[in-house]
Amino acid sequence: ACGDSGGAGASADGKPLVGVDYPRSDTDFWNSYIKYTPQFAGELGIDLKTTNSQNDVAKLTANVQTFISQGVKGVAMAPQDTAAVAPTLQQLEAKKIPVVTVDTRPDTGNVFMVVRADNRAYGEKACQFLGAKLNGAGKVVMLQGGLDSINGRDRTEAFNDCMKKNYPNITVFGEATNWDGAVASQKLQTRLTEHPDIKGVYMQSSFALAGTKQLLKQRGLLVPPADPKHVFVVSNDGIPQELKDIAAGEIDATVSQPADLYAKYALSYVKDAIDGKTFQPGPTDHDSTIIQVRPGLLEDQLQAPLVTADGATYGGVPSVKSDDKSLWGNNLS
Amino acid sequence: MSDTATAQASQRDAPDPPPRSGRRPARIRFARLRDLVLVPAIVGIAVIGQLVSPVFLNRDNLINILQTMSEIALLVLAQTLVLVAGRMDLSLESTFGLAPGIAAWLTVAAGAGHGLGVLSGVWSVPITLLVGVLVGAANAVLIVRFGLNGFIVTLGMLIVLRGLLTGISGGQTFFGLPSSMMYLGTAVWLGLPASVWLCLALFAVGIVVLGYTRFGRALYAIGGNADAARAAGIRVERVLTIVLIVASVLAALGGLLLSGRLASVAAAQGNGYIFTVFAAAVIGGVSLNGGKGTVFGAFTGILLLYLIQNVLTLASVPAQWIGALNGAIILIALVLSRITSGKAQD
Amino acid sequence: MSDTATAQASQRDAPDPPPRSGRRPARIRFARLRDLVLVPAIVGIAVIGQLVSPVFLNRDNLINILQTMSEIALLVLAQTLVLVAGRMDLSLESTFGLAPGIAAWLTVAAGAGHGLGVLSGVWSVPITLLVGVLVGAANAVLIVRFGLNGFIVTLGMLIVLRGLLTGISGGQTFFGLPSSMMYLGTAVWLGLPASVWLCLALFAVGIVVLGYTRFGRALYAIGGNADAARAAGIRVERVLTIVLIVASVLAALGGLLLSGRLASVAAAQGNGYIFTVFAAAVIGGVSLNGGKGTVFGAFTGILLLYLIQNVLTLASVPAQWIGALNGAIILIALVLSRITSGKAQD
Amino acid sequence: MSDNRDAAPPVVEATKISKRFGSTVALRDAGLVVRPGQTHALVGRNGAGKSTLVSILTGLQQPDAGRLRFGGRPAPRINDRDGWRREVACVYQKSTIIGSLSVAENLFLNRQDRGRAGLLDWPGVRRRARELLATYGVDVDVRTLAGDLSVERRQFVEIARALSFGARFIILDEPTAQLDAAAIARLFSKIRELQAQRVTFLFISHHLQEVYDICDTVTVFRDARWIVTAPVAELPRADLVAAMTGDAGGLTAARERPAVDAAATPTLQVRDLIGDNFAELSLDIRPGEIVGVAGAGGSGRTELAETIVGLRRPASGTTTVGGAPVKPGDVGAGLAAGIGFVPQDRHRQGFVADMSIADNATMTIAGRLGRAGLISRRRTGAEARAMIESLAIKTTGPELAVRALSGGNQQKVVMARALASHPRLLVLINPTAGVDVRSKEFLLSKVDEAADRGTAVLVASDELDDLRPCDRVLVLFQGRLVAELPRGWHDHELVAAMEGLNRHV
Ligand SMILES: Nc1ncnc2c1ncn2[C@@H]1O[C@H](COP(=O)(O)OP(=O)(O)OP(=O)(O)O)[C@@H](O)[C@H]1O
Ligand SMILES: Nc1ncnc2c1ncn2[C@@H]1O[C@H](COP(=O)(O)OP(=O)(O)OP(=O)(O)O)[C@@H](O)[C@H]1O
Ligand SMILES: O[C@@H]1[C@@H](O)[C@H](O)OC[C@H]1O
Ligand SMILES: [Mg+2]
Ligand SMILES: [Mg+2]
Repeated sequence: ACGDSGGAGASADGKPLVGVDYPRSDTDFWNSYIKYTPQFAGELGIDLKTTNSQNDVAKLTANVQTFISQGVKGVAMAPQDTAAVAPTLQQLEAKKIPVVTVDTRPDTGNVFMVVRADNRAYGEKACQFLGAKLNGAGKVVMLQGGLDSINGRDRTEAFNDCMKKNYPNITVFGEATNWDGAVASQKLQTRLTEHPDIKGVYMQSSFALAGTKQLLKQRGLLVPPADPKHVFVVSNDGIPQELKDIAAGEIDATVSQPADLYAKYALSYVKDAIDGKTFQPGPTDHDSTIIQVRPGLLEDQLQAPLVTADGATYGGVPSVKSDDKSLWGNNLS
Repeated sequence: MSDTATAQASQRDAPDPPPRSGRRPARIRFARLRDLVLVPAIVGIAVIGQLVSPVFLNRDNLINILQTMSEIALLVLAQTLVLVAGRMDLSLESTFGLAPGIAAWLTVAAGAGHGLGVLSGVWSVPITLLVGVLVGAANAVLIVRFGLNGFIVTLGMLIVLRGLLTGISGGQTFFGLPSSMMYLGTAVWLGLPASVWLCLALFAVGIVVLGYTRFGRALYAIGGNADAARAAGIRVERVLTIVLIVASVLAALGGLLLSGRLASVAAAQGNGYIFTVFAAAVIGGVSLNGGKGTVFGAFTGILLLYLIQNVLTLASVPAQWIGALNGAIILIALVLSRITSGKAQD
Repeated sequence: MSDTATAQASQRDAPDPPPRSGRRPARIRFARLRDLVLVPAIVGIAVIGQLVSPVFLNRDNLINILQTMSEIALLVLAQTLVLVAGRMDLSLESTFGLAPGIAAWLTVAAGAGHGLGVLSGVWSVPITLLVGVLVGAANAVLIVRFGLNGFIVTLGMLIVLRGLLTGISGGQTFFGLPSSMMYLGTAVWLGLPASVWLCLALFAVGIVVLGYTRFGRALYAIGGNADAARAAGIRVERVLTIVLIVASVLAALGGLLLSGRLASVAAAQGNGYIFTVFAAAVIGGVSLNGGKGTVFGAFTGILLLYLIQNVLTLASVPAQWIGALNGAIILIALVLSRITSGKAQD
Repeated sequence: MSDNRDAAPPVVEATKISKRFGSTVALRDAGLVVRPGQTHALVGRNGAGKSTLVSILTGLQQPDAGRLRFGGRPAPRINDRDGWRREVACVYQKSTIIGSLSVAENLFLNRQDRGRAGLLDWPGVRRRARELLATYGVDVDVRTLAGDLSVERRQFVEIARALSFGARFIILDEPTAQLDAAAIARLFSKIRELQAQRVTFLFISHHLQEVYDICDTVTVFRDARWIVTAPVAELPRADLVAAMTGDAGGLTAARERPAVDAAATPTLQVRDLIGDNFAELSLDIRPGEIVGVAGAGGSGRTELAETIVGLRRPASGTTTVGGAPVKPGDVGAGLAAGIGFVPQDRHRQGFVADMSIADNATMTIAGRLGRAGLISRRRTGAEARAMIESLAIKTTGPELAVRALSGGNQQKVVMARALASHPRLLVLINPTAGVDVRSKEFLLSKVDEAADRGTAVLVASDELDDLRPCDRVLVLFQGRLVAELPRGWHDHELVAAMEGLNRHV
């Protein structure tokens, strides 16, 4: 595609060429996203170039350069560092290549659309669920993500704020885990030793799932909810294993972060942008709302439902049952 | 890496105390004076820990510390063997993930756990160890046979193996491991986690092997001066091959323990561990130049690091300052223990 | 780490070609034959790259590669100097983040960019470099003065500095940097990014200093045998102090370039880079034992790594398999280039 | 003349110098006065503290106590390396050659020529290096890595460098230990040249003959103390040895050796061996026989010995020990076949410096120190103590690292390692390099004892003292056997044969 004008970016069959950068490939959540992307590209009639920035914004920048060299017509990315992408976004803007960011919203700079769910809402939902289950009193551990992740910070802040406001009698131990399951398990173990009466765990990511369960099991705390020794566990992401565990009564809830919809709408917005469509704030045709977060920046906030075993409402937060067919975790091939 | 510049002559270990007269019965000394350098630092941290939280010296908390460090401690043990022999093996951290990863991939049922499920669960432990053997053998062929640089080979291997695990798992975590894979990581023997027993036992074996066997002496000799070792009839190539394989198997075993404890194999299992592993070994007195250091010293190294972690967690230090504090404490502990032991280091 | 076991005697560099007769004016050779070991591998990758995608040899793509590697290349240069002198500096990667981080913290307005905003933006570049000097000096005091082990000191320093950056930033990214901080990372001179010019120029200086000055040769002497260097009248302590400071300043400068290019300083800036840095240097022929290797070789090392990355990106390799492929290519490239160069390594 | 001399301040005056290493006292109130123009010998047994004094005289180490003056002025500050270099140049006992740098660079390290813009002028450096080496008749390409040089050549590079500073005071710590006769002759003629220019020397050697050859004054150290300083003419050899050893008994005369049983099956049979630097050699050594292999540097004697023990692989030919062929190029196999050996370069192949005396000395017999691969500390210690005793190794105990021993004592450890396995065949390359007179005698008597027990011995050396006890000496010249001298040869006969003159065979 070097040096040629016009024809670049659209293959012979007229399909637009779109670059998708994956933020990382070593986690369950993002791998589901990686699996969905080519599938929806096929459905939408898009030719894909994909790269992997391995959680490094410098790599992301390099990858975008490569996309530009390859003549893509649009880019979808999930910058985990929302400040440092600014120059990259400027460069793409200068080249008139529309960008959709997934999962995160850039701190500055314009993109065509942000496709994400409200991460503050994740924290809040988890808080409400635990608050209700513990009847507003007790000790909980929050296994945070990485300090350097905007999503992690949003979840942490919202959870803390909500607890302070609604459940002041619940003590929260926040532990930074750097999105690492082994670290999470180690910290939880220390806290459980220190405070054997811990009654709730909020994991900001499914990384910590297996380790947490195993720890509870070892201490004889992995018992049905009816048992007074039960520790309430809320996870995050909605991978299949979490849904299974909820059904089995081993954990209590999760927030289903829509990996499928992230992939689907990221690509469809890129396509819309290439086709010259525009969007306004307001409800969408897929059960979500586009909001204007700042002038020139629209964000389609997809539904990220709380998932529980019974589908009841907790502290005003509605939930869906873990076997609900609408959950992406139940539809993975 | 040689830090030999400063006053070579003054850097030597002080000679051991003159032999005591009279006969003593043969017995195994688990630590010699120069291995105890970190003990003051460890005691210091323990005191601070107890001040910070009365939980610290609880039996349960101490067991926790031992348990959480047991898996990585096996990596430290493995690296210590390799370092003493004058090499280094970076790929240990990826073997730590890949070995149980492959076992899970082959034995976990297709579908939910996204394994292949082609083998019965009873194979999982042998497979894990076998992967260890194979990785070690591959390293040995490249390094010992072809004479390639060990750092580069194992670095390349590290990337390849880590990549392989991501590849076969599709980046996802293997859940639903067969029970035989979980056993060692979860069982409790006589009130102590099996992994703690195993770890302590393997360290004890390591102390005996390095200190009291021909094989161990050969490692020191090779690491100290490979030519001299060869001239003394030590089969340098064979010993190196064995040590590389043993190290990989230890790494695989460590990975197995962690997988059992976490009841899963994450695609990132072990990522970044090698750093801590080197830190523990070197802090514990093992030389990167080969030929020096002991298994006991390495153990105090990893213990110190995990004690600091534990105290910081108990102290509820604000998350953003944990890193800086951790580093500062390590640095201070080292400076102090080296200064009190009164010698420069190499 | 010594990989000396295999056939010491055969490991020497091949002697230079016989002297040509006649007098020549003093001139600078940028590369000698033994520095060119990686060239076949680089050419091979380039050919594959061009086959994979016609974009590869595009001027733009090549500039991209150079630009993306320019910042880390400065770390490689820094580490090469330190390694040649027989030490290692792990803390470079954290200086790479902390130096611009502190500059941003002090100069970026409070509020939006969550800095303190206590100093005017014009101070940002001097502060960045000053932090480099201070970190280097701190390392030097601990290593050269107190005779502490360099690996341990710089490892501790790495953790402390990384932690400090997380501490002052609360884990968040500083943005809205003063324009003077952005200049070098964004300016374009004569059609090439300033950072590329800077990087190439500094490597050229490195080649001249290491090959053609007494200071440079003193580094080799110290790395080769510090006692002998001292006996030859080299002020070992002073040279080491200087090289540690220079390395830290280069790291700070590299960090400044990256911050400029990304218009921000992430709390994790530089994390994990040290691995790639060592890989590049060692692949490029710099010995971890000190005293061997050249700046040009180190440059080919980092270039090779970034070319491979670029080709893999262009090839749209499935995300899960990039890691494995990357490692495999590195391993093969090394094995081939070492086999064709016909010598075992150390 | 001598009054005149005494009037000028001494080149160096060391007074009441003390130095300890841990529990070892290396120097105790020792003194040394070297006057201008002297060639001053410093002698003493291994571990007497000579090299320690050298490192203090050259500013590499600071004494714990004592005073040091150069030409009447106080010594330079310890960090003032240039100051020290103005006072004194030195060839240290331990090589200060940097193996990873070229010969040229080693010669001019830190004083390379600078050309335009202050950058180094490599062609200039190389030219000067070639010129310098040419004056010593050392024929090497100055761009080879110094690490690739043979031991002798490395030593010459070291010497050439020290002498090239133009210093007025030069210390040579055992410069001849690794040199062959021809090289020593070249070195001495160079020294005489400089003596004529009134350059002052401090010369350390265990070859006492050399002291008489080129020195005018001698100082003896014993057990870390100064014993005596006298003109060499006033201290005949027996008195010198007595001063060194502290006992009156002179050197014992060579012992009569029992006749070798000519009918016995040879322990070592070498047939048509072709290897590095030597061609088609055959030789037999019978049990109890001591055979010398002599030859100048480059004659192939070292290579032959190294090939027999398995350090080198021969191109063709066979070696059998005790009737069984030995796998070529495999030291382990050689050891298993009953070969014990002392390698040429003790630092490189002789010992692991950071390991203890006990571990080093028992390295070849680890299998005997316990069952099932285990090693009994107690037995190791006992074995080592026995060796320390029988070889009179000067140490605080078996646990001391070999690095902390003096050079001669290190050599004894290497010998101990060779003898430990009670070998059938003992191959010794320069076995007494750097060993003091009394210890030399002693080590050779240990070899004799081994031979008496039926061990076949091959001594590859150019040191006449090593060869004297041999039953016969084979002389190699340019890789070929040119002479075989039975016991009782005269020095000049052997020297002539080694130089390739009057061929005997
Ligand atoms: N750039 C350099 N870096 C390091 N060492 C150098 C350099 N240039 C010269 N040398 C030193 O000089 C030796 C030989 O150098 P080189 O191969 O450049 O010789 P040349 O230029 O071919 O020879 P001549 O000057 O005799 O024609 C090397 O072994 C090295 O010690
Ligand atoms: N760095 C050191 N650490 C400990 N002991 C040492 C050290 N250097 C020397 N010694 C000890 O000091 C004493 C004097 O050693 P020195 O090397 O000066 O002897 P020397 O007279 O040169 O002997 P040789 O003739 O064998 O070279 C010896 O007992 C030696 O073991
Ligand atoms: O949900 C998390 C996602 O938002 C983060 O970016 O990466 C880790 C995931 O578990
Ligand atoms: Mg000496
Ligand atoms: Mg000596």
